Amino acid sequence: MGSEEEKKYCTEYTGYEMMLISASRQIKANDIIFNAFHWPYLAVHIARLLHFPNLYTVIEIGNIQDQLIKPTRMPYSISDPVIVPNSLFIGDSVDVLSVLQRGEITLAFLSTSMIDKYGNCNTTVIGSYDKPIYRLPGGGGATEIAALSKKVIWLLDEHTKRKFQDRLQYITDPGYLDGYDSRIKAGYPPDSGPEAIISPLCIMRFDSKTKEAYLDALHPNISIEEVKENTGWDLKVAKELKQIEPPTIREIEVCRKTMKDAIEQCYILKPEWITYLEK
Amino acid sequence: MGSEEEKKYCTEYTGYEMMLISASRQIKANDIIFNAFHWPYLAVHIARLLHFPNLYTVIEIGNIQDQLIKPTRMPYSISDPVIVPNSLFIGDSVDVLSVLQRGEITLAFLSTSMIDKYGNCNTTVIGSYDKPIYRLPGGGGATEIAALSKKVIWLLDEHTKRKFQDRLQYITDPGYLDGYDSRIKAGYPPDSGPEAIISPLCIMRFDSKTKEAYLDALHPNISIEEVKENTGWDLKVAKELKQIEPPTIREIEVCRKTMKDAIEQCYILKPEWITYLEK
Amino acid sequence: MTMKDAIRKFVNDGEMVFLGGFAHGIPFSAAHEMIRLKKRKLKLCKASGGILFDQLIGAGVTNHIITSHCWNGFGPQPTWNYKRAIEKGIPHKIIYNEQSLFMINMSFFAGYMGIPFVPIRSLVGTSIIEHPKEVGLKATMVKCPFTGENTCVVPAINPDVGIIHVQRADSEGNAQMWGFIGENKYGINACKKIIVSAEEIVDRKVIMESPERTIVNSYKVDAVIHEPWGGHPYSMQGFYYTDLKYNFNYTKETKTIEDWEDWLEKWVTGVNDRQEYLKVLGEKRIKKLKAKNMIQGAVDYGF
Amino acid sequence: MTMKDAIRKFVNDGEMVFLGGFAHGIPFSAAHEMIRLKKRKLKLCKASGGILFDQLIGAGVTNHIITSHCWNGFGPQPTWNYKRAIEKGIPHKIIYNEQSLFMINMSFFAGYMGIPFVPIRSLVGTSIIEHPKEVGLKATMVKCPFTGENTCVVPAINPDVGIIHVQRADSEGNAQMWGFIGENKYGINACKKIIVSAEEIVDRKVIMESPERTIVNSYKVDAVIHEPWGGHPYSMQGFYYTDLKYNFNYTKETKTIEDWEDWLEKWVTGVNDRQEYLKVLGEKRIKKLKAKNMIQGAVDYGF
Repeated sequence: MGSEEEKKYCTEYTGYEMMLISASRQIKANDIIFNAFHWPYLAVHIARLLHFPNLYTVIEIGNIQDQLIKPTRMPYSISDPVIVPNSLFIGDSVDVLSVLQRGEITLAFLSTSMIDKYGNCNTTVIGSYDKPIYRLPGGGGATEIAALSKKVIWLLDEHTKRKFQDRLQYITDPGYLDGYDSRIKAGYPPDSGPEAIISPLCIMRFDSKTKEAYLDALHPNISIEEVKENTGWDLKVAKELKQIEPPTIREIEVCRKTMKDAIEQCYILKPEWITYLEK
Repeated sequence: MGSEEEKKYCTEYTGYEMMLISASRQIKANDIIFNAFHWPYLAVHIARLLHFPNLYTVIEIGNIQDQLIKPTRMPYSISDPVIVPNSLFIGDSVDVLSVLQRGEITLAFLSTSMIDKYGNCNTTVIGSYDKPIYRLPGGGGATEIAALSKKVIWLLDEHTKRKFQDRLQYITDPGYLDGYDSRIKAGYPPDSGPEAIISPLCIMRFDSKTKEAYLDALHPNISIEEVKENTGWDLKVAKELKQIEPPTIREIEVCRKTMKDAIEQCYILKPEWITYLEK
Repeated sequence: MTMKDAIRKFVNDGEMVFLGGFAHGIPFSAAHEMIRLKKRKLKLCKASGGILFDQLIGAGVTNHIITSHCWNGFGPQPTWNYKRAIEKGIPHKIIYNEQSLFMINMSFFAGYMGIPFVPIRSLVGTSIIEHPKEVGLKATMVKCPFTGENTCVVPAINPDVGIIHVQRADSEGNAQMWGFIGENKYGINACKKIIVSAEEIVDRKVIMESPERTIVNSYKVDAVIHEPWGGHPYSMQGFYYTDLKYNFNYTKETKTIEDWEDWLEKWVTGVNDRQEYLKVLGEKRIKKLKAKNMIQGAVDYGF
Repeated sequence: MTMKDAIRKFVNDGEMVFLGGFAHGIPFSAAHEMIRLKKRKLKLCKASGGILFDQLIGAGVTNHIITSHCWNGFGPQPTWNYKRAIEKGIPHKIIYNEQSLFMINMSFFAGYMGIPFVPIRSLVGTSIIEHPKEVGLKATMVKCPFTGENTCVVPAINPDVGIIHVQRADSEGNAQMWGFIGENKYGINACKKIIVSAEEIVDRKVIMESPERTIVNSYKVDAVIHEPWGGHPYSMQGFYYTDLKYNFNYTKETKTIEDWEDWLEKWVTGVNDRQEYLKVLGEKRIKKLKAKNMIQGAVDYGF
């Protein structure tokens, strides 16, 4: 993002677009990424198109890949057969679990229905397990991705108290569990765990001691109050609160191209996320 | 072996040839055979040529096969690359272990340096492990094959007290361990274990209660005394001792062709085993 | 053998059934036959339940599912029969035995290996391990005898009967797949009875041309069925692409019970077999979904 | 990078070294370089030691071998350096840490999976489990938390460095094998440092034509070496057949210490690298061993 051209900022964009772009900026060239379905896939796709065409990614179905799909194309999901002849490795879920368990994933993106202040997530059930109010689809492989990746970044497309809860009744995906050293005591690698939560409003990170999520950086034109009001616990704020750079023209172009391609592949993006898509 | 032609017996043959032919006769059409290297391989090869061209065999390198190598050929070992394009399955040793552990092998042939009265074998060491008199090559996969096949038939090319011992100092491959129910108590499947020992002199089987090997059938022109004198324990004899049918002309033809092919593939067969090979 | 004969003969009410396929080679044809034959109280296991499980739940075939999620991956959108059954007991209550994706894969692996359990490094601290489950399907902790660390272990799963849909098999049942194998190799070999349906029945010579692609061998297989398009609406690498429209619309078309009943009549109970199903799908759609050739991956097996 | 550079840079005295290949794709070239570079006190692990280990023992490179057997499979015949070292301490005492074939495979598998141990159904009642061994390489018993049965478990092996010889790799280290894979995929991925030598260096496009054949990916690989005939005298499917005569004669040619020293001089210390080794082998023999073409196994990856 060095040139003048690229630095020209976009002024009209949605919080959802900002979330995806913010996520894509977290990636480093040498990351080995766990590439999960949906919003995570879009964020990684944007990073590939913008900066790192040769990013190494692993998906749960058993693929390892280090370049864009050719001809350039958005897979409809992590199981699109177009992925197979674009892979450096095809194995099975057990092979992929081995990559996770050996601690080789440096960064994973995941999305979820709800998260708590210690970065634990629930994609299983609202209400009791046996007599649920709402039954959610279930966690799939997110449990292991959350448990074993060195850094996990959670994407939540809606920043509300319903989504950001103090503590959860049911944990599908382990974060810092009860905070402090409870994750390490449970046996997870000391260098693993949630790294950030990115929403349309902000980026949260985790306190190095208590492991509680705090407000680390605000997306443009968002206030501390707005974030605090929509978060289900007494959110602490970083001493040196950062301001996120708005999307550049280039970033927004790539983001919207990605979203368009996603819609063509049956991704449902809410109307308020795609306000500017046809402009 | 129905026709008159085939029933014509051969009168001149070696004990080694009788051992291989006796072994080949133990196979049934529906057996799933574990096909180990060397003498076992030859016995199974003979059965394939004589009776069961479509016999199912598994080898430890990760092959499953149900027909003769084409063009007909004796592999130099279980790792001959000619095997690969003649296989119905190629995997790895872990895949093969799964076949064994699931209890799917109905019959395995193995050869060994020494055996005891409970069908335990030693291919590791003579003398103490740390200060050996002779160090043997080691067991390879025989440990698992002996542990997990439903029926195991041991081939010993030399019938002496040195080879047939009362009890062994070192057990590489588990038979009935200390006899009686000790194998089952150790956790092995009740329907698994040594079925027979075949030597140039005879076939031994195992007592259903004590699990001690007894003389079940004599090869032609062999006396009970000869077997007992060359066996390292007080060998019991079956109430109805069987006499093994001599090799038929057809059997001996196939056996000698197999031995010739083996020699060409670097198998060392002792001069006394191949006395009649050029006739 | 026809699919009807195979399901009738080898799938009994109350049995645990493995249905293979991870978004590729999913045995929809077999599942629809279970519905037509009114199979009941099947205990279903599969890494990712998806709309296959949703249909079997809606048709009343199962009362117990063992999987890591059940949704319509296109959208993504909810699957309504699944939600109706769990939230409201329609058509009846079902047990959802939640697994994580890799947990169920490792359980199949343990079943494949013939070992009673296998360690996994996840699950600790989650509600998945804490929630009461049927004995034999719940992870637990043991102490590693080598390192002393607390280690999570999952039990083996060995279903009564398994069904996979593959690209090709010979007439004896040696079955091959390529592309995404998912849990197929581990799951199917862990089963006591095995049904294989295939897009193509090939000569055994073809199997031996790339023996690494074999996932189950004939000596274990009870039934082989030639069933072209048996995996629609999901993909079959080298044969057809995913039917995006069909999958996407599924959630909309099954939202109410009435809609679901119409859907079921149209695609399942109103047809007799896969060939009639394909007539409903229509030639035009079939032609559109057909994969373009991309024949590659030969290597030198010379010696 | 040359083999000499790779062994010098990545193999340190005293480390645990995995050498891949099960009678096919055995890294003889790498082993000979270890001998020339006078590596010492290496702890070697490999499912089947064979004449490769015999040479490394005779040359004084190792003092500890972890394997399931060590012999000359042709004949079969004994391997004399192995016997001399264990029976007489020549050139020095070595520890032979005996494993069963499937036990060491499962230990590599556990290392591959990143789990501390894995159950195995054999070993109980044998002296292999009873004989004292280094902690971390000895099987032991645990109680299955699901079935209550006593279950044998083996520990993970994660060697410091691993070396495999494969048919092809791209320049970044994505390595592919076919035919007998042996323990290569599990063993090599369990290692901390990885050296790959290949018969051919190919474009990444070739790797992606059949991604199922990949056994290790470039992000884990430290060195890639183009080393034609690096697996002689064993086979490399699609490249060359086993050198039966060379293997068969090995036992005769290394029976006495003097004979062994001559053999070592002729084939290893008297040459500088694999190319010089091939000159000793001679063009005529090379021509004879070269595999005939048998290109097959393509399938349709279309979508």
